[in-house]
Amino acid sequence: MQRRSSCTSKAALLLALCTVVAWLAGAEAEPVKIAVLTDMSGPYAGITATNVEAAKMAIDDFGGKLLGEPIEYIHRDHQCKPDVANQKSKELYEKEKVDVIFDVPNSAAGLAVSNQAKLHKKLFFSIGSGTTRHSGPDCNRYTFDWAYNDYMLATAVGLWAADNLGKKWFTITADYAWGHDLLKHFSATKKKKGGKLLGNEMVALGASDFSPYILKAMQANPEALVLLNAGKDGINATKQAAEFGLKKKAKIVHALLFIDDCKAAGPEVFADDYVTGAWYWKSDNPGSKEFVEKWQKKFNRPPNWMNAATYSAVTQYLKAVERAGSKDAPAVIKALEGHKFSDLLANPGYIRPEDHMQVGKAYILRAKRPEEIKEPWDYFEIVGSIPPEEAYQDPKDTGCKMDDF
Amino acid sequence: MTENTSSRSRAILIGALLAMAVLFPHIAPYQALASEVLIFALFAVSYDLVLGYAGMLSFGHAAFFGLGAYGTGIFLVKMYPSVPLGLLTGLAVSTLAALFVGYASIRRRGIYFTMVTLAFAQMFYFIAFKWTGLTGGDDGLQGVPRPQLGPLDLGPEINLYYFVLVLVAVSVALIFRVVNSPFGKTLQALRENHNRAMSIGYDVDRFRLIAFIISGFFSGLAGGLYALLLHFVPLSALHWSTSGEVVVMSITGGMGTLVGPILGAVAIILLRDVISNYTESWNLVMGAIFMAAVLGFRGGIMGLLKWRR
Amino acid sequence: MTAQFVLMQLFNGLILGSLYVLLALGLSIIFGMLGIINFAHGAFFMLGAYVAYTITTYLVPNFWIALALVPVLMAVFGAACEMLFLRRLYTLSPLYIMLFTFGLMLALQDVVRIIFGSMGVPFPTPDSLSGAVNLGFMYYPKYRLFLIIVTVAISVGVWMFLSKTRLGALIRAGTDNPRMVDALGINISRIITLVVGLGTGLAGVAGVLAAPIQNVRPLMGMDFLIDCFVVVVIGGMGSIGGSILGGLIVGEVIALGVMVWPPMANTLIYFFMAVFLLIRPRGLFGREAFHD
Amino acid sequence: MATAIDQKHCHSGVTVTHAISHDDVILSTENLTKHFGALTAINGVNLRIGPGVHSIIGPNGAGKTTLFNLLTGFLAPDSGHVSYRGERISGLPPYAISQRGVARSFQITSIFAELSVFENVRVAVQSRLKASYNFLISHRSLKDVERKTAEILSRVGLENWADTTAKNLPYGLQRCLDIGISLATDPSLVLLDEPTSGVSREDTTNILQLIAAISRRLPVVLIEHNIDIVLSISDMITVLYQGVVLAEGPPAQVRDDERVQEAYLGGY
Repeated sequence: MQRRSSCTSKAALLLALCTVVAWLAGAEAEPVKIAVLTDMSGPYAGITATNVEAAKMAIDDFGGKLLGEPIEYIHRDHQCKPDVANQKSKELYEKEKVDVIFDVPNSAAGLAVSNQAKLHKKLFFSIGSGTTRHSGPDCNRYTFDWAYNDYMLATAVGLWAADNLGKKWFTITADYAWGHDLLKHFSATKKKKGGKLLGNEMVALGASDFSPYILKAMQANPEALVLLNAGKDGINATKQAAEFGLKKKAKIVHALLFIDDCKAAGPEVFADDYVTGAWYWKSDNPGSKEFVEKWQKKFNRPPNWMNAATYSAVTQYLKAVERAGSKDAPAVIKALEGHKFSDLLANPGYIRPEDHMQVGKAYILRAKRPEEIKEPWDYFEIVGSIPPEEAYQDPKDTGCKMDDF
Repeated sequence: MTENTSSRSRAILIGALLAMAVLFPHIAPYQALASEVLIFALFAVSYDLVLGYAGMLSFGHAAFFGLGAYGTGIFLVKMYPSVPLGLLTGLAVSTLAALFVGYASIRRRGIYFTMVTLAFAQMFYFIAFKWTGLTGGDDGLQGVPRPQLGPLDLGPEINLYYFVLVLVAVSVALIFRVVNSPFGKTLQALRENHNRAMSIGYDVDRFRLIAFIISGFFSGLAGGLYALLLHFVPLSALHWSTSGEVVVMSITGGMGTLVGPILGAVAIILLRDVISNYTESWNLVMGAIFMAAVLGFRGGIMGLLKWRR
Repeated sequence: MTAQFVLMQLFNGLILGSLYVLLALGLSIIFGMLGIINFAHGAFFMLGAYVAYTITTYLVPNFWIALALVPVLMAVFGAACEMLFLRRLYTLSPLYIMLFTFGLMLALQDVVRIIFGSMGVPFPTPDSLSGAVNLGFMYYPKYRLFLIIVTVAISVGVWMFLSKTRLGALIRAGTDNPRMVDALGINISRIITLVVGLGTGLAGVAGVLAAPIQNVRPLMGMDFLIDCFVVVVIGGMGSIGGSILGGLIVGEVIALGVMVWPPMANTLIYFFMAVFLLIRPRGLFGREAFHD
Repeated sequence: MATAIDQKHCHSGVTVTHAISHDDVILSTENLTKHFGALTAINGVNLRIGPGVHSIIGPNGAGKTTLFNLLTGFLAPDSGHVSYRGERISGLPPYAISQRGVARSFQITSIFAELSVFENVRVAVQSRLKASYNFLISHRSLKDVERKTAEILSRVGLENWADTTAKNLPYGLQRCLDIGISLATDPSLVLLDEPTSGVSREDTTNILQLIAAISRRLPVVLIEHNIDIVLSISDMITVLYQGVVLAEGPPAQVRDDERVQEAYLGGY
């Protein structure tokens, strides 16, 4: 009896010990958990909701396992509201214990999540939000800015337009931080290229009637009308520019335009317009074709460049964890900083250590006329590209002071 | 008569509510959400003072919520990192705004009152939108700190929650007191019959104005706490949709009951958060819930509870 | 700033005003009848555009057929909403009916998003109306001129209907005092159904007319809704003439504001409304509000 | 019923004097005039109200309610003025006039529908206190107010209905409550606008008794349609016709006035 009980107690002790060891070991090999936080039901949902699929595809293609454990994945809808984004990022970092958050379109939302990343000492890859503050005054060690920013959008197409469309420009700018940012960089490009800005019109967000601005632009008689707006504002402005016959006299240059916009408004609206893109689904970067094929098979349409950027960011993150041999934030950050790579998005791509901007070539796209479109969704033609050194601001000038961990 | 039993059952109710509030962050989907629920509960209760008790449909309360948030946030970011002083600044700004908007709109009645409040709120929105140097414009006021409060580290969400809980509980208790004061009783009378109240000697507009200011004060507190919770102030705090949200919370919960709007805020914020994790069509679900709520249980959640009894 | 530009801008104000007039007319008569702000009105506007899109894309590729069908279909839809739902709510505070229309708005917008996507759908200008005509002082898009003409025609039509026909007289009486019509032994609930149908039909027409010059998307009504509140308030709640005049005033205030300080243009109308209401508490032609 | 009225008439009849002496005038108007667009609702009315029951009669549209609204500040006169105890009160807002002691009831029952009967009266009693602005104490702490409320309720015969929601009261009792609310403000003059309209016979009796009781303490101005009631209860009658005073005097005199009979027959 006595012996037996001591036996059982020894066995219990052993069991307990085993459990503790197993738990400790388990803690050691906790799986990598990644999250996509994006707009799935708000105004950008049409572009960004599918980023969720891009991230899943990237994990699958990576093999689904990392550091000997299956990669975990979760996503949340921030509804394009910065306050919701902020709250959801806390849920993801604290409750869900994710190691990294991807995407977060909308500048205010992106900046708020970047701050949360810093507070929680976890990673954040900004994809959808274009503000240069991510790699500028608001940069921090935990935030990486992927695929594009406003500087690149405005500069690349500006440089190209100056050489190919003419130097007399008229701009119509969305009157909020994003538009002002674009205008600033666009004006700088204009100066560099000796272009001439005939006029600029600030348009209140949500204005549905662009005709007065179109009329002013027409009076100025520019060679290119530059629309520093996006989404429905871009569609409204372009529709109305065509209506007033402006398109017969000048080319239209957009700051941001997706194949999804072309599908929504109809290709005739944007025919012969120009825009910068970080990627196009007809590009021949390594892995691009395979990605597009897979996507086509699954969704019966090609991916937009946000999807490709998400795929690329997730893949590069997973590879960095693999290189670092740990999901520990500082280790992964060091593995990312200064890393050069080639993938579907960027060939070559480079993650600048100074400001955490991921840079690559910027493509200049021309929207095809309806009769040129031979394949569904093939709305653009790549007409040129701008090298990263020209498309992105010199890290010395961005105003980023990278902090320690 | 029933005085004793009702006060006992009230004590039990309050105790149960407080116990739930203490446990709440541990059962809520995540801790920060629990704080958000409390903050909007306070906002909804202070709004109910105006809508439910004084019978004024304000569509401009986002102004006081938002200005409370900006006042607090700007003080903390640009002047001095002290939570009490920050909140006081927010309160001062929102109360002044309520005085100003109230004074200009209080003589209008019905839908015209609603529209004047909306107009003023839109102007504040516009000013915040344009004055980027002070407010950060549509990027929001980023990087609001949560400085140490005496021995209390407000950094961890759970600590902030209890800090918010204390302030919200005290505020709600105060609003309960207001509602059951001679002043509050007068408000209800003039809500019921404006002319009669005037004919028995009440300066109706003055009562409405005071109620409006008290409501603006507590809305501003909710806003200030929101700035602390988020670590930033979103411009959307001033947007008319925020006003719409608080109206919806009040009506869904049951106007003129105080407890109702609290339940409304809890239900709407939790539901939206949870539903949006499962479906992109959460707007459809929320819309259907509102319609069903009106068709099915009239008088809001409180009406439903009463009817069950 | 040339005189030509000012003139053109006045014209643009007229276009914008026309859309406001059509939307505000519907919003205003529903308000007059039920004493509620119909939050679903913007969604009805959006729905009108999408129904037109569906007709022209999947049934008959003809803008004119769509323009004729949409108001009828939307009126039936509005009347159905009234008979199925709103009718049960008249004993409640108008606030609950407002909450209902708010829910209806969210639901309708989301259903359209689920079916057609959030990016919107293309809607070209009908061929016969594309291009511009010379007005002497400027070239102006044909479609916009057409829009003004249609608005004038509809406004006059609604006006005639309400002031010259027996049914219209009943509606006006009902808007003034629902109890009185009931006392006259006329079935007020049928009149209410009619008014909600008429208002919804008007929102639908506005939707079709706006489609060629707007991005047709699920949230397109939201931008207009709040502006229309302003129109209706400036015109005076429940007043037909007020809606027409208010719509044109707001359209012109925005258009002229654009010339002075564009970023302010959309906020200017709120400032205008606040000042206006301080001077004229009930708007241009307003009566005592229903639940005053 | 007739006997009841007769009795009341006897009671109050004692105090009647034909011409009110200057000292007794509580409220007077001078050349009071009010236009609504082209319509002149009140035209140069000179009134002198003294103790007892002073009835204002006249056919529909004679301007009786407009007159009340002018007296209580709900309307401002276009010309002329109203004096109350030697002070000019026209132009003052209604609440200020109420605070000076003029109470009124409304033609259409005007109570606080969703509040309890007790609360209806309580809030009126409370209106005399600065404490009405106090939002930090409990309304229950105003004990004097509660005591006085109970007293008023028993005066108007509603002591057993205190906890009932006002809108659920039988109609006749709602009219009593309406009068009770007016009395609760501690007035020195009461204006009653058709207190018996739409009320059953039985309730009419109660209300008339109530009015008689009130008139023993306070001057009462009464708008009334029913000529029989008016003649039986009034000490003084003013006949309004198309905004003008047609006749004025004690009941007997007015009853016999030919113009009055003509106007009344024409008016109906």
